[in-house]
Amino acid sequence: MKRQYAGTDPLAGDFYTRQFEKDRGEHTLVVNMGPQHPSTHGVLRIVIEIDGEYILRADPVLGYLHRMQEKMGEVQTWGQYIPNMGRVDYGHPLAWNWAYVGAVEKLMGIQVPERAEYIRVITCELNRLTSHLLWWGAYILDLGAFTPIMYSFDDREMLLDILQRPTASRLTYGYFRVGGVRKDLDDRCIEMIKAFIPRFRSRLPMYKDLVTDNIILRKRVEDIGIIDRDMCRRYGCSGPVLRGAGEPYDLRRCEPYSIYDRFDFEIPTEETACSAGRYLVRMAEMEQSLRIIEQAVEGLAHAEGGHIMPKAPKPSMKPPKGEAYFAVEGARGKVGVYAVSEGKKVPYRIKLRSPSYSNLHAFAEAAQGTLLADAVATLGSLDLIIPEIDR
Amino acid sequence: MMNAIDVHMLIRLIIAVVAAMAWVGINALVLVYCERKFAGHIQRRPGPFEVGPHGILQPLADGLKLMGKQLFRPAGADAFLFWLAPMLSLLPVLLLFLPIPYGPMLTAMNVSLGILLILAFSSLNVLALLLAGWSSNNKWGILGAARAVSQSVAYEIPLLLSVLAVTFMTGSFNLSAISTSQGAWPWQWNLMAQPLAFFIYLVSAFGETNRAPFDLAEAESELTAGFHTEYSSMGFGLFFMAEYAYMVVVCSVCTVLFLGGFRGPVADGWWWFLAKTYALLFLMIWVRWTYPRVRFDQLLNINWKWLLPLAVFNLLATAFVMKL
Amino acid sequence: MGLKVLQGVETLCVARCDPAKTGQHWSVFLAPQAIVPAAAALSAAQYSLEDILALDTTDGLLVVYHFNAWRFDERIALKVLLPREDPAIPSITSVFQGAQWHERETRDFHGIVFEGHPNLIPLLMPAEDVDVHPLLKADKARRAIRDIMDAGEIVSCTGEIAALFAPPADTSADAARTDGGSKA
Amino acid sequence: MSAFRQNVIQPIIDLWSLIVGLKVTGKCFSQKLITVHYPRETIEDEDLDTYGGHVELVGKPKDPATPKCISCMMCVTNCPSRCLKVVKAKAPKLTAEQQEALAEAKARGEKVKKPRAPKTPQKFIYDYSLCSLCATCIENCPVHSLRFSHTMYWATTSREELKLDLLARLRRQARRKPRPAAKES
Repeated sequence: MKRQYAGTDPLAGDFYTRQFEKDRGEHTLVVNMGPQHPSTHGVLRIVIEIDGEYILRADPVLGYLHRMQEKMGEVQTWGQYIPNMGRVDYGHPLAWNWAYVGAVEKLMGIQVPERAEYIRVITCELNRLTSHLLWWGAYILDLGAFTPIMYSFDDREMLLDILQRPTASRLTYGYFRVGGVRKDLDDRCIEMIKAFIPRFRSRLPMYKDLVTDNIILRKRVEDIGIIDRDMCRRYGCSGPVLRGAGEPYDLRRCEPYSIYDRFDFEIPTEETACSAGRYLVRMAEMEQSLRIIEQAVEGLAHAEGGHIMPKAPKPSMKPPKGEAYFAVEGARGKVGVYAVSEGKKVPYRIKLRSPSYSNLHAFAEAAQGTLLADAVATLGSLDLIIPEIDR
Repeated sequence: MMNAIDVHMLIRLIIAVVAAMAWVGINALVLVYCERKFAGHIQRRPGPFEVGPHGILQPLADGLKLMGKQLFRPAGADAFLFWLAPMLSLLPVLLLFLPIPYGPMLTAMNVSLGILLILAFSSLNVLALLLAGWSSNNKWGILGAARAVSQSVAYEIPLLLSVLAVTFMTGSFNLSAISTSQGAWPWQWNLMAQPLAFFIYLVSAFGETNRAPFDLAEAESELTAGFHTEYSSMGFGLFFMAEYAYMVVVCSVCTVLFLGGFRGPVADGWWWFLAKTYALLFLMIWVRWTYPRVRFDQLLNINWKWLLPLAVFNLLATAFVMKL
Repeated sequence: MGLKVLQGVETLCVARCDPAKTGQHWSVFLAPQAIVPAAAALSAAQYSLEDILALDTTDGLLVVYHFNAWRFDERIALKVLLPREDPAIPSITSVFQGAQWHERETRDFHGIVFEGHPNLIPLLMPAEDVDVHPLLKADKARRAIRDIMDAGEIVSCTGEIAALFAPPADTSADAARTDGGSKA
Repeated sequence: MSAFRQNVIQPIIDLWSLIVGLKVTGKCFSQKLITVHYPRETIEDEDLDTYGGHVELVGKPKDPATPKCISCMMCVTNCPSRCLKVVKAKAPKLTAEQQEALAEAKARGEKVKKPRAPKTPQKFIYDYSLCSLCATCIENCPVHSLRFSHTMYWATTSREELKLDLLARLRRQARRKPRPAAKES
């Protein structure tokens, strides 16, 4: 009785496993990494064919967290869709807020007040820091060190306290509005930001000592999961994955939106194209975000206008007919929203272009021929947020 | 029929084994508590705090919870081997505590080949891990078992060689003899004479006990839980206890070999032994909560390319010096 | 001054868009069989694929490919109009491997078949709902292309595509349709 | 030689980074704890005041038990999650005498005022389990009758309890803290 499973049938798997097993070689093992696996962070599932511990083929299976966000856009009014943007990517929701709101503003031809632009920059960059800190802790956790995530959450909590003041939430922000933001930054919030920046600067060397310089970690991430420039182009990777491959492509610079052209910051790149490159790019980006925030807080003091334009459109706004594509630089890469309006209260079509989706797609090729442990190191270095992939 | 000495020995053995069982249990409880507290404070949080004052009863509560859980065996698992494995993992541990000299007079069995006995029986653990991984009918389990076997086999060799270097110096396999051959003060310990062997022993000990950064057999972010993926309740509990027991054994042996055992300033006794053993255990815990995990090929490379040549070199050098 | 990148590719309509308004620089209509050469031309010019989506319109299913360049700010939208019955289009996965998932997703949402795709199985939708295409609109909600987007500043155009954007000539039929739509 | 350096000397030097790591965690071990022991300690009020808990009604300044709400339904129409349910109050039914009086007045040709329905809603039900806390209702309320509460420590054992009668809640709040006017007198 017990041995009846030894052959193929009842436990042979679902549709995707059967699809995958069609091309299976001899003497290999097909394993399912996920959807309940500690290092796929949520419900990503990757079917892997391994020979020993070497990966021959990998095929991510998506859709376990699919909520049909794009359909939801077609049944809600333009304003009602904003809270959805907080749920697409819980890591960096303000980038999605911005991408969507920006697309609608493009459709309507709205110019946002200067103060609102500064507030958007500050909150978005703070949110980028929270996202990178979350990634950092979780990535090191994947690589087997338990402690760093606690340190990163120490800092992240302070950021959340700051962001909580204007946004009233701690994770899934729905803060931006067409024409500005929901609430102004108060003095206490500015104070907290000013106190946070030097504190975080002093914490970064500790991160470096504990993790970045650690020889075990370096050996784990160096030369692992190569995603070079050409692969990035073919798969449409963006963000730290692309910058880790040496291409200084950052939408804040290359397709400047909002007031990013006013700030002095660098775009860190690494030529190595491996997990270590992506890791170092993100660590360097945190410092650059601090620089932007510093300058933006200064600029905010004498910015004109309010936090939202006077007579901002109501949720039941009717943008004129047309199409608009708006992309912003999220923590994971290019966050794009393509909105089509027919001139009604309800969008005609909303397409969400998520960076993790394209970044993960490159994983299958990058993981080929590496060890199972390297797959974890590669996967983590892509900084995946599953709800963003499945939308 | 049975002469008086045999009966005497038997009673002594039984008492010793029972004592060892208690010792294993107590150690597991204390160590789990210490580890969680220590980890908590490293991470700047209090650790267990709710059950009892400062959470001191937490390990007991956890143990009760483990016992209360359902013993579950996955479909297609080989029932006999599946349940044999955890028992096989824990049982030999009891033997390992017998030859360890806790104090000048506090040894369960003063075996003349004590260190060999420990090394021999501790190897049985590999078999348990292999059986557990194999019989679970789980792919992650098999991967974990394969890792566990190659890791244990590899790390046993430098461990053995570094132990041999010490026995070359003392000329005895008897742990009591090794202890007494060292002086009371730190500079009279074997640590000073054999720093390289101590280092090799320590690194191999991490490998042998599957502790981070060498916890590849159960690397939870890669293999979910490795060989014990499918174990629940006390099946898992036994593996858990065995892991902590092996930690205690490895650290005890290290104390005896390199840190003077029960010898210490002012007065010799079990207190010195315990203090040193627990200091080593804390080092293991500290390391676990600091480092990321190494990769599997790196783990083996460290062994075959670094530890083994160093251990052989150390052994030859020791032999050479002793002969002089 | 036309779009240099796509020289040599047969285009149906090339139009310059206002990036401040639409976020796109070029809007190019293509025939289905021209999409692979167009993608190859863009790939040779170091463009990267952003996304692929489809729009359900009364004129047919409009597949939109967004490409953009890294070194300079330019986003090109390639648009292919497919018939609503049995929509099929050659897959560009041979040029851009990253298109695989985008095409699978578009098949899930709109039921467009990408010919030559190595593995056109459901991606986001469950495998048992192969024939459910959630983003296909109800008849009443469907609009003509001219009602949802502007043609932009046309550089070259065939009559066929120009007709899509021209104000409805046959007023009686089209007016009835739009009226019905607005009432709904 | 460089290969020797790279493969033998460098790894030994790199071991130093492990000691540095131990130093960092060791230092943190000796530092003060930073977590809050929740049931015994809570976070400062200042941080709590900005927390957006569930939505609640705002009372009139003079009569805190009655909401400012004018039952305009803006919140209900704009809510993306459809978690609000507002029932408008009905006009009071006239007794037979009043109706007669009204009819008489009408007959006399006077300007007749039919009793209007009160603006205060009759029911204001809010389902917290659906709410996405987007603040759309708060922004679109013309009389600012809605706001976020600061209840962070609220937990229930059933989904039904997440359905709140905000009017009842407002009355409870008003009872709990007497209005400032009453204090003065």
